[in-house]
Amino acid sequence: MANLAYIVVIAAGAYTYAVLTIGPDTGNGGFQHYILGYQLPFFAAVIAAAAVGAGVGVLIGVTGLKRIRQDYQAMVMLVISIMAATVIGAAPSFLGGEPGISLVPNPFSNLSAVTGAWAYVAMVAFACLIGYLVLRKFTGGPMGRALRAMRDDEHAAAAMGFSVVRMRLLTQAVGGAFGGVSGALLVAFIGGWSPGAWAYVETLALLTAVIVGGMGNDFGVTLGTFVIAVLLLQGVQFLPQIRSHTGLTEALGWMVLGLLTIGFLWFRPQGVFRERRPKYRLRPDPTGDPSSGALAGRRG
Amino acid sequence: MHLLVQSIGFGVAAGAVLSLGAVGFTLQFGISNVLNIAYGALMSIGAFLGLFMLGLGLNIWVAMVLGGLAVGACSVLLNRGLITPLVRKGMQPFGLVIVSVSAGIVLEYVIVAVAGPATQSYGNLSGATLNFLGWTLTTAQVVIFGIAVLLMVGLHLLLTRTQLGRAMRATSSNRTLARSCGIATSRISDIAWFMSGTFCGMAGIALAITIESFDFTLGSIFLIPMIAAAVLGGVGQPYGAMIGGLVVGVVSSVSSAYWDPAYQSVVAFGIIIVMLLVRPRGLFGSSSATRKLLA
Amino acid sequence: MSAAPEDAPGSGRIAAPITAVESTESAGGPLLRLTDLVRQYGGVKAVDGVSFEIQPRTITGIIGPNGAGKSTVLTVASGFMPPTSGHIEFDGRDVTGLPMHRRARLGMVRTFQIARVFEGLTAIENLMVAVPQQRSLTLKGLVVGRRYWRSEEEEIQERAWQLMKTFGMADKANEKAGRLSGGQRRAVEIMRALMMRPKLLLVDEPMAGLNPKLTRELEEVLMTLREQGLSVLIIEHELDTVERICSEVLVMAWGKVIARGQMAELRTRREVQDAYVVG
Amino acid sequence: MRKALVIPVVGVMAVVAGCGSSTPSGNAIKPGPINIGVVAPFSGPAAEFGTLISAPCYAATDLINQAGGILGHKIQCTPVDDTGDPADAVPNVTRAIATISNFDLAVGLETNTAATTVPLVNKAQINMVTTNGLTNYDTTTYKYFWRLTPADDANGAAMVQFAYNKGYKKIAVVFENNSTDTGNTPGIEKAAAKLGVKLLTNTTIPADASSYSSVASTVVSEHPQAIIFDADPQSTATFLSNYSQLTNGKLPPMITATDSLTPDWYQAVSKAVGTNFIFNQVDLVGSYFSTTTPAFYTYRSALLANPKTHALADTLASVGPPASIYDGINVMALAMLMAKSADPTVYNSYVNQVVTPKSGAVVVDSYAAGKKALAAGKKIQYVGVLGAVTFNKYHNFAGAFAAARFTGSTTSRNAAIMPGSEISKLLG
Repeated sequence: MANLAYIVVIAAGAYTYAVLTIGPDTGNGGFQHYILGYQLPFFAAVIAAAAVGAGVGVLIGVTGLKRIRQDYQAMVMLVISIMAATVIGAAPSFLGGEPGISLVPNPFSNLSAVTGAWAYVAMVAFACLIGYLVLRKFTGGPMGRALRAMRDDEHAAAAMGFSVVRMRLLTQAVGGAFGGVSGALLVAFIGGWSPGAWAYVETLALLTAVIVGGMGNDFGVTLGTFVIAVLLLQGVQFLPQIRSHTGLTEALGWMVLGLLTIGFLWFRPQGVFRERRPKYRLRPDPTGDPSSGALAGRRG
Repeated sequence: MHLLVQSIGFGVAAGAVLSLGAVGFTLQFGISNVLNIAYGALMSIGAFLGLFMLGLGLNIWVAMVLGGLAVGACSVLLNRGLITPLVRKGMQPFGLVIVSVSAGIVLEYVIVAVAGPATQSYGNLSGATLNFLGWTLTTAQVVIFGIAVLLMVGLHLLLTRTQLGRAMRATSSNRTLARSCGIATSRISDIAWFMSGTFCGMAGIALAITIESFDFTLGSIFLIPMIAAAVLGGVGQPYGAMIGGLVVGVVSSVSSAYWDPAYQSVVAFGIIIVMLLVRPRGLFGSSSATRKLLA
Repeated sequence: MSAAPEDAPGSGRIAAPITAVESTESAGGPLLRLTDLVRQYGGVKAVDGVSFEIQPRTITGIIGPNGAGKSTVLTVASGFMPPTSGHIEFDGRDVTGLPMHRRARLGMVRTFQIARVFEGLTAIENLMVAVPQQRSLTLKGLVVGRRYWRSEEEEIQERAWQLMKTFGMADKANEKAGRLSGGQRRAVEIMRALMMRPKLLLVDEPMAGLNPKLTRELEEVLMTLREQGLSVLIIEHELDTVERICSEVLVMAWGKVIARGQMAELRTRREVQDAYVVG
Repeated sequence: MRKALVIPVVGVMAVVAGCGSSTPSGNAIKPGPINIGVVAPFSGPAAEFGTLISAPCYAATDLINQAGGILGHKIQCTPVDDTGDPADAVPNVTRAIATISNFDLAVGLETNTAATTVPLVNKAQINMVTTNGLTNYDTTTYKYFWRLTPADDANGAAMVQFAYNKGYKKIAVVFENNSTDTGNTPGIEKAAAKLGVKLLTNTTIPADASSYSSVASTVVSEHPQAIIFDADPQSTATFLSNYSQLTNGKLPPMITATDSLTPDWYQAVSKAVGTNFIFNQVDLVGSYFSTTTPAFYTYRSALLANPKTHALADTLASVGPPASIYDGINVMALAMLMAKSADPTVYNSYVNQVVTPKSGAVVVDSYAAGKKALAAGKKIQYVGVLGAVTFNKYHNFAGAFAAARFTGSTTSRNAAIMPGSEISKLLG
C-alpha cells in the first residue's frame, strides 16, 4: 500500500538538511527563526537527513501497524500529513513556521547559475543511480519476492513465519531514508522550504506518478514521475494564460491530474508498465511428468 | 469563566454545522462502506450553488433546501458514475480513497473553472445578535442550529419509524444479509448517497452563511473536523456523528480561546488519529461497526 | 535437497516433501498441548475451556456444527489471535504469548479456511518465499549480495520444483497465483506450508470445494505426510474423510470438546448426534 | 487556500538545466527587445497580486518606448510566475533566467518568495527592483539588489506610530501566520516599547479557519482602543464578523497595511461588516508619496492610457510598492543610457549616479526628460513619483509613511504623513 504520508518524510529530510547547514538564525538580520542552525558540510547533512527520514518513516509506520481497514489507514496517513504541516506552520520558532526557512545553502553556490544547475543535475543523477542500485537489492530477487508477498497478504505472510512488523518497519525505514535524501537534495536546490511546499496535494501528484507509471515497476515509477511532474505540471506553465479567467489554466492542470489518476485506476490499474515476475525454468528431470500428478489443472 | 462559557457557545454554533455535515458523511459511509473524501468538494459545490441562487433573488433558506437537494443529486451521480462501477470492478478500499480524493480535486477545480478562484460571500445574513445563558449568537446561527436539530429528529424518525429506515439500518449492519432478505440494497445505497449529499449541500450553505467569506476550498478545509466528528461518534453511527460534531466544535473553540489559535485545527486532527488508533469504534459505536473497521 | 525415491508405490509422488519434514521426536511428549483454552468475543465464549493433546505422527480431526468454535481453536493455537485464558504448549515449549510468525518458525504452520495465496507472485514464487530465514533476507544478504545466497536460493528453487511436480502443478509454476483455480490455490497453500518443513500442520477445511476425486488425492497426500513424520490437526466437515484419515477425532459444540475418540465409534454416540441435530 | 505544487523530482531540475544551456545572462545586448521580468504570483491564491505588480511595469515601459526605447531597443514586461510559494518559485525563476533573452532587469520579487528568488536573480547578475519587505535585506550585500520600499518591520513601526499619533494607548495585535504579516511584528513590538503603547493580545491566527470567535472574544474582553490587524481577505471577513457578533456590531478602529487595498479585500469585508466600517474605521498604513507632482501625473496618465492597466489607475494611486517599481524601472533605464549598455554588470554601477543630487544636474521626472537631458550632455537627477531617492550603502531606500482611508472599493486618500526618519528612530 502506498504511504500517503510520504511527503512528511521528504519534508523531514528537507528541514533536517536546512537546519544543519544554514547556520544560526541570528544571521541575515534574524528575520527567521528555527532550531539548531549548524553549519555542517553537505554530505554530513544529507546523511543526517537520511537518518531523520528513516526515523520519521518508522514513526509513521508504527501508526500503520494498527490493524484497521486500509481506507482508514489511508485517511490516518492523510490526516498525519496535513497535521504535520499545520503544526510546523503554527510553531514559528521551531522550523520557521508558515513562512518556512529560506537561504538554505546550495553546495554549488560558488558556480554560476547555469553551471551550478548542471552540476546539481549531475549530482542528483548520481544519487538516483545509487538509490536505484540500493532499491534493486530490495525489489529484485528474494527480498522483493518476500516484500511483495507481504504486500499481498500480511496474515498469510505471518503464517509463513515472516515477522510482518519487522519487515514493515524495515521498508518504512528504507523508504524514509530515501525520502529524507530526496528532501535534502530538493531543499539544497530550491534554497527554501515551508509547509506550503509539502501540502497533501503534493502527495496526490506523487501518487499519480506512481499509478501512471505502474506501481510494481521501478522503471514505471521513474517514468511516471517524469511524465507527470515535468510534462503536466511544468507544461501547464507554458500554456498561454487565459487572461479573462484567472486561475483557469492552473485549474485545468489539477483537473487533468485528478482525471488521470481516476482514468488509470479505472482502465489500467497496473499502470503503463506492469509488474514483472521472474520466470523460473524447470531443470530437465527424466522422472517427472509435469502434468500427471494430483490436483493437476482441475477446477476446484 | 465568561470566556469559557462564551467559547462553548461558539463551539455549539460551529458544532451544529459540523454535525449536519458529519451525519451526512457517516450515513453514506455506514451504508455504502465507501470513504468519500470528495464529500468536501461536494460541500463547496453546495456553497457555490447557494451563491448562484442568492444571485437569482431566492431567499437564503429556500436556497439552502434547493442547494441541498441539488448536491444530493450530484452525490448520487458520483456514486452511480464512479464509485459503484469501480466497486464492481473489485477495487480495494484504498483505491477508492485515492479515487475519491482525485474526484474531489477535479470537482473543486471545476468550481474554479466556472466561478473563478476568488473569495466569495453571501453578504451579512447573520441578523440580530441574541444573548442568552452568557452566549452570544446570531439569529442565523440559532436558525441553523434549529434546522440541524429538525433534520436530526427527522432522520431519527426515518431510521426508526419507517420501513425505509429499517431497510437502511439493515443494509448498514450487514449488506449481504439485507440483500438476501429481499432489500434492494443498491436502491438503499442510492437513497443514502442522496441523503448524504443533501446534508452535505445544506451544511455547505450553512457554513458559508456563518463563515461570511469562502472560496472553493471551503469544504476540504472543513472536511477534517467533519471526519473527526464522524470518527469520534463512531463511523456509520448517525447519532454518534451528531454528538461528535458538537464535541469537536466545542473542543476546538475552547482550545483556541486558551491555547494558541494557530493550533485550532490540530485538535480535530488529534481526535481522528487517537480515536482511530485507540478506539476505532468511536465513543458510541457498537462492536459490529468495529468489525467493519478492522482489517 | 535429497532425491525423491520412488519407493512407495501409490504414494511415491509425494515422497519428496516428506523428507523435508524435520525429525519430530525431539521432545518426546505430545507435540501440541492445549490447556483450558478460552477465547471470548465480546461477551460470547467462542472457545470455552478446551484441553487436548496431539501426539507426533498423528492426524487429529476436529468436527462439530457451525459455530462450535473449531476455527477459533485453530486460530488461537496458531497464534493468529491470543487466547483470553489458557495455555498452549508446542513441542514441550510454552508458546501462549508467541506471535504467529514465531510459532511458524518453530514448525507449526497453518493454512486458511479460504486459501490465501500471494496473488501477485507466481505459483512457484509462492513456494519459494516460504522460507523465512533464508540468507537473502538478512542484512548480510542485502549487503554482500547474490554470491552469499545463490546456492541456498537454488536449493529452495529445487525443492519448490519437486513439490510442484509432486502435486502435478509444474506447468502452472510461472502462472500468477491470482489466476489459479480454487483447487490449485489450495494446493499452492499446502505446498507453501510444506516448504517450511513443519512439524505440525493446522488445516482448516482443506477439502471444502474440492470434488470427490480431488478430496481422495489430498487425503492420500496427508496420510503419506503423516507416515513421514508430520502431525496434522484438521478441521473437516466431511465425516467420511475424517473417518478415513484421522486417528483421533474431537467433537466440538458450544465452544467445548464434548467427545473424543475414533470416528467409527463416535458416530454411534448420542451426544454427538444431538450436537449435529441442534447445530 | 491551496498552495500551488512543488514536485520533488530531478525531472524539473533537468528541464531547468536543459533549457539553461543556451543563454547565460550578462552578455552583450542581443537583437530584440530588452525584457523586464515581472517576478510575481500569476497563479495560485495570490494571482491577483501579479496583475497589480505588472501595471507599473506596463506604465513605465509604455512611456520608455514612446520616448524611443533604450539604446535603440524596445523594452517589454515579461511575467515570471513565482506562484506565491518560495519553493515553487525557484524552478520557474531559474527557467526564466535561462530562457528569456535580454533579461536585464527583474521587478517584483515579493515578500513570500523573496528569500529564495532574490539570491537567484542576484547570482544571475540581473538588476532587480524588489518590493519585498524582508528585514534581512535591510543590510544586504547583494550587488544587484535595489529596493525603494521599506522593510516590513518599518511598516509595523509606522502602524504603531500612527496609533500613537491618534491617541490610542491600548492596542490589540492580530496577524495571520504568513511571512508578510509576521514580518511586521518585531517593528510593532519595538515601536510600542519606545512609544509607551500597551500591546494587549498579540497573536497570530491561521488562515481560513471556519471561526475566529474565540480569538475575537479574547480581544473584545480586553477593550482595545484600536486593533492592528492583517490577514487575507477571507480570514479578515470571518474575524470581523465574529467580532461584531460579540459586540452588537461595534468594531474598533482598525489599522492594517496598504496591501489590503484590493478589490478582494474590499468585497469580502464590506459584505461581512458593511462599507461604513471600511470607510470610517480602517486606516491603511504604508509608504507615502505625493499625488500632486508632475511625475505622478505622468505615471497616472500612463496607467490610464493602457487598456490593461486602465482599471487599476485609481487603486495604484496611493500604493507604494507599484510606484516604487515604476520609479525603479525609470532609474534603471536611465542608468542603461548613461552606461550605454543594457548589461546589468555594466549599468549597475551607474544606478546611484541617476538619483544622487549633484551640482549642475538637471532634475528630471520622467524617462523622456532624462533621455533628452543626457542626450544634451547634461548631468541628471531623477526625482520621480516617490520624490527624491537616495540609496544607502545596502541599496535600500525608505521614504515617508502615510495612513490612508478607503474612498471606494479600490481607492484611498492619504490622511496622515509620518516622516521616514521618525520611523527609523523607532527601530534603532
